[in-house]
Amino acid sequence: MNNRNKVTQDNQKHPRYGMVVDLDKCTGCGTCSLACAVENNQQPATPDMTNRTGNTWMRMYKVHNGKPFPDSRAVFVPMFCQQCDDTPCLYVCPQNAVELDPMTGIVAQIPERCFGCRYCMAACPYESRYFNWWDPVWPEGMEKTLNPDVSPRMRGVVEKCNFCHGRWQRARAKAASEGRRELREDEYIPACVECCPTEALTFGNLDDPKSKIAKLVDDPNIFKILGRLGTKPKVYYRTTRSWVRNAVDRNIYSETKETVHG
Amino acid sequence: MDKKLIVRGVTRMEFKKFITYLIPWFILLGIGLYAMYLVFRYGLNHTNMDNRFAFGLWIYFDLAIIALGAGAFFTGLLLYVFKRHEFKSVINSAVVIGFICYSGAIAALVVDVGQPLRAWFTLYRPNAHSMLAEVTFCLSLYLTVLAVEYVPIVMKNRKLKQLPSFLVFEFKLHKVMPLLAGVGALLSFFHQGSLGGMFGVLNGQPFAFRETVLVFPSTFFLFVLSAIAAGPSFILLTTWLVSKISGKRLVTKDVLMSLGKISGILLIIYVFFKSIDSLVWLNKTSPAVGFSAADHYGFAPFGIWILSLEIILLGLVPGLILINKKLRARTSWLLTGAVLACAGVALNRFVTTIQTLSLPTLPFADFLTYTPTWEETAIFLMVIAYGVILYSFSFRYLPLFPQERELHTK
Amino acid sequence: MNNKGILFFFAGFIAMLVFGWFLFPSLMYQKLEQPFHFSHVTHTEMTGMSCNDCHYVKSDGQFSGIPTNENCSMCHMGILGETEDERIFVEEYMMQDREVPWFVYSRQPENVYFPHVQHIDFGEISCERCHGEHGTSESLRPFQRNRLSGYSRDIWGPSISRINNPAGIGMKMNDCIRCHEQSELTIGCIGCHK
Amino acid sequence: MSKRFNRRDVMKIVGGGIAGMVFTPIPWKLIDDLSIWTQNWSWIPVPLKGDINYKYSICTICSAGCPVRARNVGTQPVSLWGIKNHPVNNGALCPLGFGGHHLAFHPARLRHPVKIVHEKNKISTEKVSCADIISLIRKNIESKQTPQTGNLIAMLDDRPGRTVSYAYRAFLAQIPNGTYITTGTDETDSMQGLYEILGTENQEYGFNIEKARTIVSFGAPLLEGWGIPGRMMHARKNGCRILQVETRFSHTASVADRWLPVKPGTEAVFALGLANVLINENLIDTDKLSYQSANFDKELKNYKECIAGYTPAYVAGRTGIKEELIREIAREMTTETPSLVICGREPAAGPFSREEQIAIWGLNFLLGNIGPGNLIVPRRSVPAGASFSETKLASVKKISDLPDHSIRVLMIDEAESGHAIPWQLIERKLVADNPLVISMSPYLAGMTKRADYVIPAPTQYESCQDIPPSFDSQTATYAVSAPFYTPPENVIQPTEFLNRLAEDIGIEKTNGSYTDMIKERTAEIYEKKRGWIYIPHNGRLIETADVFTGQQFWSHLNNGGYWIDEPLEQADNYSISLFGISHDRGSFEKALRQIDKSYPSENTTYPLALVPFGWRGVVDSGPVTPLITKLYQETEFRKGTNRALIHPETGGFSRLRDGAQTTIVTDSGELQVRIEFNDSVMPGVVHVALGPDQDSITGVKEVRIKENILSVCSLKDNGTWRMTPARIGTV
Repeated sequence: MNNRNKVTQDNQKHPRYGMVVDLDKCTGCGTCSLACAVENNQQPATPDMTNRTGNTWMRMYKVHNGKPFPDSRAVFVPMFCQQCDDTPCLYVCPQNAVELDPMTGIVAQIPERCFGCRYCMAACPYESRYFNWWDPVWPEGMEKTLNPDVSPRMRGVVEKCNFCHGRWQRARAKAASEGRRELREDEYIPACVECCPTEALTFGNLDDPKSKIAKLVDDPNIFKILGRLGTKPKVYYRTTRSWVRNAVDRNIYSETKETVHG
Repeated sequence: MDKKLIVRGVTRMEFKKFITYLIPWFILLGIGLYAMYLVFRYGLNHTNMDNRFAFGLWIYFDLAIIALGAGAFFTGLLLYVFKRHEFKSVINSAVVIGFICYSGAIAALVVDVGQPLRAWFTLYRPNAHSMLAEVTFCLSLYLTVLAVEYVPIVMKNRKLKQLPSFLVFEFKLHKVMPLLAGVGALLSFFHQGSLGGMFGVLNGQPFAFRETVLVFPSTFFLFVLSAIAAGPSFILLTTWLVSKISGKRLVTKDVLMSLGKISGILLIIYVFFKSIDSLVWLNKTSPAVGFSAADHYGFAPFGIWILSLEIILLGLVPGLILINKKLRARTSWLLTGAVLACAGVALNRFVTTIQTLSLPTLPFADFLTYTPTWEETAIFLMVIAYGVILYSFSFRYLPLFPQERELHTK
Repeated sequence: MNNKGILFFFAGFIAMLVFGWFLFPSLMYQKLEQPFHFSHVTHTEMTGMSCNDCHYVKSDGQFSGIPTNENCSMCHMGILGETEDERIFVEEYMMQDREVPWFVYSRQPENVYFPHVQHIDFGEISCERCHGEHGTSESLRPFQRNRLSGYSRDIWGPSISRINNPAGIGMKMNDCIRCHEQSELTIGCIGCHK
Repeated sequence: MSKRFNRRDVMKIVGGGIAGMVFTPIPWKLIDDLSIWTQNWSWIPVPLKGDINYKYSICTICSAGCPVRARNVGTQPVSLWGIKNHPVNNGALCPLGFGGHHLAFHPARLRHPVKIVHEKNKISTEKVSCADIISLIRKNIESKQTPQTGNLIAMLDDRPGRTVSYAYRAFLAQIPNGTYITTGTDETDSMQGLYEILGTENQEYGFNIEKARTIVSFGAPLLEGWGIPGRMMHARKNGCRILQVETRFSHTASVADRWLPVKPGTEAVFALGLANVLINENLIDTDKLSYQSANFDKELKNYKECIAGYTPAYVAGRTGIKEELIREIAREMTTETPSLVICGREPAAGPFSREEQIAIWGLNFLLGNIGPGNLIVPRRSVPAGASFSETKLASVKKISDLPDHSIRVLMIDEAESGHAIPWQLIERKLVADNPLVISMSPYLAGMTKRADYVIPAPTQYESCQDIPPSFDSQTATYAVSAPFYTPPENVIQPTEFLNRLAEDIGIEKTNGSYTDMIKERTAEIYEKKRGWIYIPHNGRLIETADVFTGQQFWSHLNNGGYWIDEPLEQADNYSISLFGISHDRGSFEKALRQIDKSYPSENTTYPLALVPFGWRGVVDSGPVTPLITKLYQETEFRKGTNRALIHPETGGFSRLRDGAQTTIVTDSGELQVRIEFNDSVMPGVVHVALGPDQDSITGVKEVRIKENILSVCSLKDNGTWRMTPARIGTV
C-alpha cells in the first residue's frame, strides 16, 4: 500500500503515537471507559445489548490469577485497539476502510467507507473492534451532548479506538493558528489518558527520544500483549509482577487455563 | 397446460402436482424474505453474531455451498478443456447447480454485510492485499460467467428455440464455451483459494494462520483441492437425488462412477496435503507464536477428534471407497463415499469459520459458542428453497440431462 | 434486426440520453430559497467591512463560519434600510433571538473535518478557490439539496458528469484528494475524516 | 413504418433506453448518492454546531463535590473533565461524574408534577398540578391524628448540611410534628463510631489521607469512589498501601496490597484481634496516648480486659485469617507508619453497627492517629448562613430512631447519598393506612418509584446548589455548583415548593430565592476571611482575605471556585472512651456476641451468608448516565442487578449450572437471581449484586418495580442489613 510506504519514508518527520498502560497503577475505576464513550459519541446500550454486542472501545477486563479463595488476586486490564504497526485488520479490509495513518501511525478506521463485512473483526486478535449491530439511539435530547469533533456512526459499520483523532485534528488546527505544523508533547492526548486518576496511561510519540513515553518503553517490565504474534502493537503494558505478566500475555506455555471474570 | 414448454421426448409430472410440490419451498422462501426485510430494516441485531463471532451461519454456508458448487467449473473444465466427453450428460445440471450455489451465496452475503449499498466500493477502490477483495472480484465475475453459461441452456427450451435469432446466438455461445470454461476455472481457482486464504492470512488468529506457499497461505491450495474433490461428488449426489425424486433415469451409471472416481483420487491427494499442512501448523507455525495444540483443541466440544474426523473418516475413508473400482460399482458404496466427501468439505469449512472464532486468542478471553437466530436460519433455508425452486423449474423446462431422452425411450 | 427495429432502439437510446443528461440532474436536486436574501456587496462596499470581520479563524484554530446573531447585533439592533429582507431578519430572527437557519452551500458531510486554518495559512488558498465569487454576490442563489443524500449541490459540483471539474469546483473527496496529490501532501484518511 | 406499433417495438425502445442509460449519469449518480444516503439517515443523531467554550462548576451527583470543567458547544456542555491539580481532588472525576451532563436528558426524567399509580409490579404516571399536591399535604397536616396512628410530617434528606437542608429544617420546625430525618446510610454514618469514642457531637473530623503510608480499610471501597474519590486515587498513586479487610473480592480488594477476607460479620472481631496484638506486644506508645484521655489508665485497663479474649488464636478461628497473619498485620501497622484505620461501608451492604464501628475506630486511638497534625484531624463546620442562624431548626434524626408507623406525610429530597437504602427501612416507619409519600426528584427512579406524588426538581447543572464538605475532607470546604442551563418549564426548586406550601398553610416563607440563600451563606464564610479560594481558570489559590468584596467572593464561587478552610490547630475538648460514651463494656460485648450469633451455621434451613454488593451511586437508587452500560451491560465489568456470585464448591449446588436462574430464600422472602460461579468468593457466602436501575437507563416505556436483593435482606433494629442467613433454590 502506498500509504505504508509513505510511513516508512517519512518516519523521521512524523510522530508515531503509542501508549503505555501501567497495570500496577490501574485501579479499575472504569473512568477511561466512560470518558472514551463520551468523547467518541458511543451510544448507550439498547435493552437487548449484551457484553458481546456492546460498543466499548476502551474495555476493562478483570483478569484473575487463577487461584481460588483466599489466594485470588486480580489485575485490571484496559483493552483497546493496540494500533499495530503490522496491522492484521488493515491487510484484510477489502475496501480500504482501515489505514495506517502516515501522519501519526494511528490505525484509522473510516466508518463511512466500511460496508460491514466484519472481516477485520475476525482478524483482530485483541477483540478491540466493534460492530454497530444497532442503529445509534440516544435518549431524547441527549444527542445534544454529542461531541462535535467526532461524527456519530451508523449501524452496520465497524468502529474502534483511534486515539481520539478528533483531538489530534483540533490540536493541529490550534497549532496551525499559531503558525506551527508540529504539535508539542502535551497538546494532544486521548481522552482516556487525560482522565486517568492514577496516571496509569501514558501517551506520546514513540519516535521522539525525549518524550516521556519513549523513556517508559525502555523499562524492562514493559511488554506487548500477544507480542509473539508479530503484529507490532504500539500499545505497551507494564507490570513488575510476574503472575500478571503470565495472566495477561501468552509469553509462556500454559497448560492450565486462567479463569477470567469481567 | 405447460406441455409445450417441456423438453421434447421426456415426461414431467402434472403441472398442478408440480406446483403443489413447490408450495412448501415457496413458503420457506417467503419466511426468508421476511427475515431479510427485518435485517435490512433494523440491522444485524436480528442475528446472534457478535463482536467476536463476527461471522456466523451465513459465512459458513457461503463457504460450504461455494465449495460444493465447485462441481460446475470442474466438470466444465473436464469436459471442455480436458475433453472428457462423458460429462456432457451432467454439465447442464452442473452449471445450474453452480449458478444456484453462487447466486445463493451472494444473496446471503448481501444480507450479511452491514451496509450492502456500499459494497461497490470494493470494486471501485479495492485493497489489493485483501483476500476478500479478491473473493468479491472473482465471485462477481464468475457469477457472470455462470449466467452466460446458463443462457444457452435456457435457450434450448422448446419454446425459446423457435426464435431464430436465439438459435444463432446460442450457437455462437456454444463456440465460446471452452473459453468460458477455462476463464471460469481460473476465476474459480482464485476465489476458492482466496476463500481459504481469507482465514489462512489471519496472523492474529493462530488457529487459522498458515505457512505461506508461493505468496499464498497453504489453505489457499487446500481449499481449491478440497472443493474440486468434493464438487464431483456433489454433482453425483444431486443427479442421483433428482433421479430418485423424479423417478427417471437421467444418466448412465458409468457417468456417476466416473465422477466418483475423480472425486476419490482428488480426495486422496487432498488428504495427503492436508495432513502435511496440519503437522506443519501444529508443530511449527502455531508454537512459534505461543500456541500449542492444547490451546487449539483444549476446549470442549472441539477436541482433537474434530481434526481426526475431518482427515480420516471424512477424507481418507471416502477417498479409499471411491478409488476402489469394486466398491464404486455398487451404488450404496458410491453414494456413501460421495456423502462422506461432501460432509468432509462441509466440516472443513465449519472448522475454518466457526472454530476459529470460538477459540480465544487473548489469554484472558473466553471460549464462546454461538447459535443462529430464527432469522439467520430462515435466510439460510431461503437460499436453499431458492435453489430447489430454480432447479425444479430448470429440470422441468430445460434439457438438464441430455441422456434422459435416450434412456427414456429405451 | 430490421431497420425499423434499429430506429426504435435508437429512439429509446437518445430519449434516455436527453433525460439522463438534462432532466435527471434537476430532478435529483431540490431547490430551496434561503430564509431571506443577503447581499455581500452591500456589506463590503457600503460599510467598508472586510471578509475577515465576519468570517475569521478563532484563537483555538477553529473557523467562525457564518456569523451568528451576536455578531450581527453590533449593527442590526434595529431595522436598517427598507428592504423586506432586513425586516425579516430583524423581526423574525434578531428580536426573537433565533439564529437564522441558513442553508450552507459548502456544508460538508458530518464525517468530514475541514480545517480552514491549515488551508488558509499553510496552503495559502484563497477563499474564492472553493467558494467562488460568493463574497461579491448581490443576493443569495437558491440552495440545491440532493434529494437522496441531503447534501448541497456545491459538493458535487456544477457539472453532473464531474468530468473536467476545475480545481476548487466540486467538493467531493476526490476533489480534495486531487489537490492534495498535486501539492504532494502526506495525509491519511483521518486528516480529514472525523 | 406502415405497420402498427406493436409490443416488440416497445421492447426495443425500452432496450434502447436501458442501453442509453449506461451512458448517462443516472446509474452512476444514483449508486453514489445511495451510498452517501447511508451516511445520512435521518435517525442518525447530529452533534450540535457552534462556538466551543469552557465553563466551571461542581458535580453534585454525590456528596464528594468534585470540581468540573465543562466543554460547551454554545451553552450545551458536551463533556466534563476534572481540573488538573485541583487541591480538593487532584483533578479526578469518577465515571458517573463524566456523564453528569447527560442527566438532564435522562430517559427517566420527569417534566411535570405527577401522581404515581401503583399497579402490580409496575407503575404509571398521571399529570397533576402542584397545587393539588400542596392541598393534599395541608389536609394531612391539619387533620387531627392521634399519636397512635402516627402523625409525623417528615422530610427525608440524605445529604444534610446543604442550604436546602437548613431550609427544610426551618420549615419543619414551624409545623406541628415536623420531623427532619436522614436514612443514616451515608458514609458519614460510618463516622458515628468515631464520634462516640471521642465523646463529641459538634466537632467534625476528617482524614489526612495524603499523609498515611498504610490504610487498613474495613469494608470501605477505597478505590471505587470513597469520600472524594480523587484524593484516595492520588494517595494510591503516591504509594499508599492498602490492606483491605473485606469478605468480598471487591475491586478494591483485588488490587489492594493485602486482601484479608474475614468471614462476614467478624470485622469487629478482627479489629479487636489487632488491638490485642498491638497491646500485648507493646506496639503502642502509651505515654503519648495518656495525654489524650482524662482517665486513660482506667480506660486502658478496662479495654485490655475486654480484648483479652480476642487472642490471635481465637480471632483466627472466628475470622478465618491465619493467626500469624494477624500478628504480621498488627506489626505492619506500626512499622509502615503512619497507618490509618478506616471503617467504611460497602455501598449496598449497609453500615456497620455502632458497636462494630467503635471496635474498628478504636484502633486509631491505639495508633495515636487522633488530633491536629495527625491522620484524623478536627475541622471547622461550615456556617449555615444568616437566614438560618437565628431561626429555630428541626433537629436531625436518623430514621431508625423513629418508632414504627409514625410518619403520616413523608417528603423525600432528591439528592441521594449513593448508597443503597432498603425501602422497608422507610416503609415500616410509615403509617399503615394511606401514608402520603411525596418525592422531590427530577426522575422516576430509585425511591421515587415508591412515592405517591412527585414534584419534578431541577437536576444536575440546572440550578444553583451548594456543596458542604465531604465527610473525609480534612478542612471545611465550600463550593457552589453553578448552573449551565435553565431547567424545563414545570420544574420546581424544592425551596420554591416549600414556599408555596408555607403560603398555603399560612406559615412564614423563606427569604428570597434559593440562590439568595446560598449567597447569604457565602457572605458569612467571607466574613470570617479565613482560608483560600481556588480559581479554576488559572489554577491559583487566593487568600480569602485578599478578595476585596463579598460580591467578588460570590462571583468566584459561582464560577467554579472552591473555598478551602485553614486546618484547625486545636480541637475542642474531647475525652476518649474506647467503648464510646454511651456504651459500657457489658453492652458492647453483648452486642458483639449478638452479631457473632447471627452468622449462619451449616445444617440449618439457611446455611449461607447473604451479603449484597454494589457500587457507590449505582446501587439501583438514583439515575446515572445511560452510558454506565459500558461498565455493566456491555462488558459485565461490574455485575448487574440480581447476579448471585457463589464459590463453585459451596455445598449443595451440584445441580446448578453456571448462569442458571434460581431463587434465593431468606426469612424475609425470596428473589429470582442468576447464579455465577466464582472461585474467589468465600465458600458459604453468596454475594448478590445491586446494579443500575436498568429500566430507567434504557428508557423502557413501562417502569417496573423490580424487587432487588435488599427486599430479602433482614433489616436489624439498628438499621443494618450487612448479612442475612439464606439458602439457594427450593429444597
